[in-house]
Amino acid sequence: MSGGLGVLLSPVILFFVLGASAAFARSDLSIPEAIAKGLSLYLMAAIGLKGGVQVAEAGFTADMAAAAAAGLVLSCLIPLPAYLALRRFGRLNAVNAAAVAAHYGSVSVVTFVTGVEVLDSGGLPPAGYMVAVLALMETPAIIVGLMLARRGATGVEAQPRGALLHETLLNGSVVLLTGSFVIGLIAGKDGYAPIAPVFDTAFRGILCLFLLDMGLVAARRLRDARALTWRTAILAVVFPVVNGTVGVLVGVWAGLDTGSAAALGILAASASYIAVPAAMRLALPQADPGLYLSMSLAVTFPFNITLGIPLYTALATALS
Amino acid sequence: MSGGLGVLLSPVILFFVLGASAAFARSDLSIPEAIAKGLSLYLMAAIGLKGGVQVAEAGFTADMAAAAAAGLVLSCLIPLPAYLALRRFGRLNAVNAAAVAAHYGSVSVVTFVTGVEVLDSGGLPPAGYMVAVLALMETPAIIVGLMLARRGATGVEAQPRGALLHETLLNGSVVLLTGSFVIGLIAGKDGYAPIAPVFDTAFRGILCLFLLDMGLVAARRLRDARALTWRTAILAVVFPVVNGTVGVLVGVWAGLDTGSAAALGILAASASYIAVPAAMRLALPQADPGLYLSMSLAVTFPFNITLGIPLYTALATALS
Amino acid sequence: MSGGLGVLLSPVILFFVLGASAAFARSDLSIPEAIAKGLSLYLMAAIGLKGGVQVAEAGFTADMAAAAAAGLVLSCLIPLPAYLALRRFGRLNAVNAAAVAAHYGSVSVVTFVTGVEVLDSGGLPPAGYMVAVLALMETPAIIVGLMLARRGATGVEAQPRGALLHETLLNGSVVLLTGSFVIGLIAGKDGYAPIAPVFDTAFRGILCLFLLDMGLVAARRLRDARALTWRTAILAVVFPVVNGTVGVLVGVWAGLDTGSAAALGILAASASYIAVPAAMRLALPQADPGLYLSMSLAVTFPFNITLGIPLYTALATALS
Amino acid sequence: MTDTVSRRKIEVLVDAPLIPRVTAAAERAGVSGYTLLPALGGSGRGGRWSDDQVTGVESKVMFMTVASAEKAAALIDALAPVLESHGLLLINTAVEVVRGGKF
Amino acid sequence: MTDTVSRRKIEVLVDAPLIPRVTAAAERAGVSGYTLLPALGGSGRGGRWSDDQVTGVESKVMFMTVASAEKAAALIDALAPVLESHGLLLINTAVEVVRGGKF
Amino acid sequence: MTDTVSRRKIEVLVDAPLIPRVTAAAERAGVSGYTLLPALGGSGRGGRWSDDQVTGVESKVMFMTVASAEKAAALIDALAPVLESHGLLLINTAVEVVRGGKF
Ligand SMILES: Nc1ncnc2c1ncn2[C@@H]1O[C@H](COP(=O)(O)O)[C@@H](O)[C@H]1O
Ligand SMILES: Nc1ncnc2c1ncn2[C@@H]1O[C@H](COP(=O)(O)O)[C@@H](O)[C@H]1O
Ligand SMILES: Nc1ncnc2c1ncn2[C@@H]1O[C@H](COP(=O)(O)O)[C@@H](O)[C@H]1O
Ligand code: NA
Ligand code: NA
Ligand code: NA
Repeated sequence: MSGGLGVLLSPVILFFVLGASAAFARSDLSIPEAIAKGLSLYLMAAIGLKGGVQVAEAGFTADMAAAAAAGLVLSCLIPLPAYLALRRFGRLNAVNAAAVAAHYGSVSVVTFVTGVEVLDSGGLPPAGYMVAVLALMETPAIIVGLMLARRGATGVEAQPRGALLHETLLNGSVVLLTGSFVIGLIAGKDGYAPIAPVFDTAFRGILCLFLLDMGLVAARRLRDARALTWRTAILAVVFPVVNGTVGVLVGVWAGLDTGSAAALGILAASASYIAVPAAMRLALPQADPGLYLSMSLAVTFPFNITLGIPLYTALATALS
Repeated sequence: MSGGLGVLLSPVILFFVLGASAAFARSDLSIPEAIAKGLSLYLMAAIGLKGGVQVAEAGFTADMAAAAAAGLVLSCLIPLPAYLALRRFGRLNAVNAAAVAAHYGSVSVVTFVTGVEVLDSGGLPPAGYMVAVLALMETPAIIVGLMLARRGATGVEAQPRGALLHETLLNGSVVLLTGSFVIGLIAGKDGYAPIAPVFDTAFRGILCLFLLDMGLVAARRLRDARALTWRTAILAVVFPVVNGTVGVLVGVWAGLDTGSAAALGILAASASYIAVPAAMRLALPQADPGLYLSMSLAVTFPFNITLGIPLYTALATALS
Repeated sequence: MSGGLGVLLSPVILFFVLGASAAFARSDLSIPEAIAKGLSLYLMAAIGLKGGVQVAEAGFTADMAAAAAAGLVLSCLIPLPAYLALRRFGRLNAVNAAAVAAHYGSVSVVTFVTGVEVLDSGGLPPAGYMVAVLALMETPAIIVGLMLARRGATGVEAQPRGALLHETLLNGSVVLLTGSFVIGLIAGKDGYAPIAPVFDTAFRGILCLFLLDMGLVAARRLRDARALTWRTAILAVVFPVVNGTVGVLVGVWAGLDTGSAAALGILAASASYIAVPAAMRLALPQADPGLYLSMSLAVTFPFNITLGIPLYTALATALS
Repeated sequence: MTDTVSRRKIEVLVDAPLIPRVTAAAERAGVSGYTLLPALGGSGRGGRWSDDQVTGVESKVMFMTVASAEKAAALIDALAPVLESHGLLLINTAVEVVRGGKF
Repeated sequence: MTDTVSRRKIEVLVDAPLIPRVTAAAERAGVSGYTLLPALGGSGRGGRWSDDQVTGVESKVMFMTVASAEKAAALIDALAPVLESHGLLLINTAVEVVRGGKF
Repeated sequence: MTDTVSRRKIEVLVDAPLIPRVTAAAERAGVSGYTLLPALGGSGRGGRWSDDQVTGVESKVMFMTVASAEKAAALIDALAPVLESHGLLLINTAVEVVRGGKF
């Protein structure tokens, strides 16, 4: 049960399924928002620290630069074909298509964290620097998305660029991830040891509780998703499969180890639901939040957590 | 100090006493509601998982069916004599008597959790399936209570039955308990190991913090309890003693081991303050929440935590 | 890297720096208030328990009485020269000077907790009874401060004394600290063992998360501090240095071990931002909260966390 | 000057378990826009309460909607049974709203 | 049509440590029904604040009560000293309330 | 009797990411006193939402300020673009405030 679909029976995933089932059955189970936010901050700090400590151990390598470059390129380029597919097949207007495309170029921290858990327990731990790649991939897609919107639609106001860039780069999740990564780098294995019980030993258990909440959130959104058509729902499954495959291929081609290539696939496949929606609400108010949150959170996220991660992992294993 | 009243000096109980003392002294100590809710969700997930893993180890047994049947019968029957006592001795009207009776037929998760802690540390761990019995006992008393209200009082509206049944059976605490139990069952000992640091090792410490809050809540309620007469206060002590004794007797008679019989006594003695109050507020708005919460939360709960649990444990030990 | 400024590179301090940097860069990183409050309650319970268990092991000693007396005297006397300095050099009116002086006579729990961490990891653990000294030092300065205000200013109303004394002595943090200390004393090492994973093993990791929040809070306050002049800013650095030095000297003179003398210095140097501001807001509404919070929280607290603690530790080591 | 129109603001302090019933009644009365605001505690003839997420039963939430006078009257009528049975507080205020994209 | 009566809604933004004093003053003025609503932050002559549960001192809460004009006037008079000393914001609005079981 | 003056209460339900822009607009319009109140959820033409701190994007906050009629009008004008682009709800109510130290 160590690999493949056996993963679906690990408590981490089962708690996600429990949350989703409770929401579909219209149970009043709910996790206070402050707790959910607290758990998500914990996960970011923990994954950042872990990555930093690992890089402190392994040192800077050529792999790292390759992975960073690959991540940046993927984040910038994925929105382009996504935009076209959303306009043609998805029948969205230019603003909505651009906003959704930005989400798919960016990444989801929780999908990554869950993927790392699965890879770790399958004996394929990705390299620590993948956390830095994650942080690098969060924001470029936003800028690409806004450029697409301005091209495709008239009447998209010239936003105060500086303000938006500031808000995006200093988004809380980016800062916490990067900051914790640097702290891990400075502290190293010895400095990390006394705080490891909280950030390492407790990690999986806390991930269970957080995914319980994410299951509730994703399923409630799917239930109330008026904005979702069958066309956009299909794209919300096709995008992760295609982007995940491309991500794995690029990773293998760039010479990453199996776990890191799988992690790059997971990053490429994942869609943001923290940094990008906030930026879009500010910069593209004409875009429909119901649409982009439904696609990324209610369809793509559950798909990746349950089927996507094993898929990209299997692909990476087969190719390397 | 492992058994009997020595239990009263364990940190778990002392934190409860600290909370209650702070509230009586009118200290402004308080735990944010979101944290208290988070802790209670944690306890339910932890106790559910633990029970599920234990059943996965031990397999399904005849004991289990006996315990389930005993629990169901107790939950359905306890409200009947309670109702009569509340009307005659307690001098309550039919609606209030029915609402209170439902609380005593149902169960308190925190009382159970504390009882399991005490039994575990006294070397009498109850069987894992008692968690399933707990979940089974939460709701039947609600239906019995509503039937009593409709019999005894005119003008109790025919509620939308389906809606209420749905709300009751899919109450968040029932869903989380049952769901975690099933996850524990699926994951088994091996799947549980990586999340055990959070759900097992940390359990007692977190229970301390939660009981600190419960002490504050119970004592504040007792302080402000206008609705409590000396008659209802006496019943709030007599009910747990009688129901707890009956529960232990039924458990021993049904052939359960000592720990499980004590746990059945604890369940029978405990009064709900989560699932039942919410259902009563909806279905019997004429009933006074001040009354039923004061009895169950401000009198019966502290009695069980401090004196009741050692009492039922001693009884079960003596009888088996 | 075990002593001196190496401490500045431990994750605990680095998380504080991360929080402060994020706030200065105007990132939207923020920790929900309920979580921050929950973490602070946890830290108080943990430090109280730890102190109580240590005293239960070591027994009551003459040292303990000496430390308690020293702490009380410091808390009562520190406000007097502080008041004069604030009036003359700081150019504050009598009410503001008295309010600020009270803060410096009282203590900061988080500064103490961080100091204990640093001392522990430097091999100089302070005695368990220092937690009791901390609790003793929280409130006397408030009364001294109010007396100063009444002397120096006309029109300061005679407050309902009893009410204020009650609110101060039963301040949540005082109650929780003292209560947990007593629980630790009763439970002893054996009773503590089962809850140690939460209150001991997890302590440092959780302190990291809390200091992340404190960094955000302190830096935001510094950023928005209109009330701070360069004169008061200078005093907010001079006070901890002077009071900390006096505290260490008194501790060494009273015969405390190195760690405890350093801890007394840390207590003397620290300024309250929980018990005292609340009391001042009630009893001295004419005083400016922007002023006293800026001094204690935005200047003195970061100074102590980063430079002060190593300084007082070095001084105590040199003198004993 | 930005254009404003007269409306009624209806506020109802609702027990948390009752919220689905109140929003359903609002939707039946044709009121599809509303906002829920949290409450911390209070006091009334039934004694004191404070927000309590563990038992959940004593939490209350402020249901707020801005509607035309007719819709507001329809809403009040639709809510009458639950106002009566649970003794809820309903506040009705004359307000003006700006015709953004909203009304 | 459901019956409504005219009342005053009084809202006071109160520093958290002062709440017991405000509710006590309300009770002295004969106002026994009130609701407390949370606030997140704000800005005034004293600078910015935001809800802060750790130090607790800067949190503020909205005290709200609906009362007859006379009781409202009595409440405002009873609150006058603390309004003055702490410079609290008090808002007084004309509202209508539905005669549920409540008034 | 305590002295009161007439003012306007302006309430705007603002998407959380937009708050800095709204407070900046208020300050430009000369409104330096305001309070932010939390909201839990709601429903409108854009569907349902509920407070969600993880993604953060759907949270909304009630911006509230009490100001003179002229300042209120200036504020509404200053907010017009963002009211328009984001379709925000703005409520304008006639209130009285007590002249504590405040106005
Ligand atoms: N006059 C009032 N003004 C504001 N809130 C009130 C008033 N009366 C009752 N409430 C609120 O409604 C709740 C229930 O009221 P009651 O049914 O009288 O206990 C109280 O706990 C208060 O929160
Ligand atoms: N005009 C106003 N409108 C709304 N809230 C205000 C106003 N003035 C002050 N406040 C609130 O009252 C608090 C204290 O005001 P001040 O005493 O002026 O600092 C502010 O931080 C705001 O939250
Ligand atoms: N008539 C209304 N009364 C109260 N709140 C409203 C109303 N209309 C909209 N809202 C609030 O404004 C939010 C956005 O509205 P909308 O842009 O129509 O989706 C809704 O989710 C509600 O929280
Ligand atoms: Na992606
Ligand atoms: Na029972
Ligand atoms: Na001090």
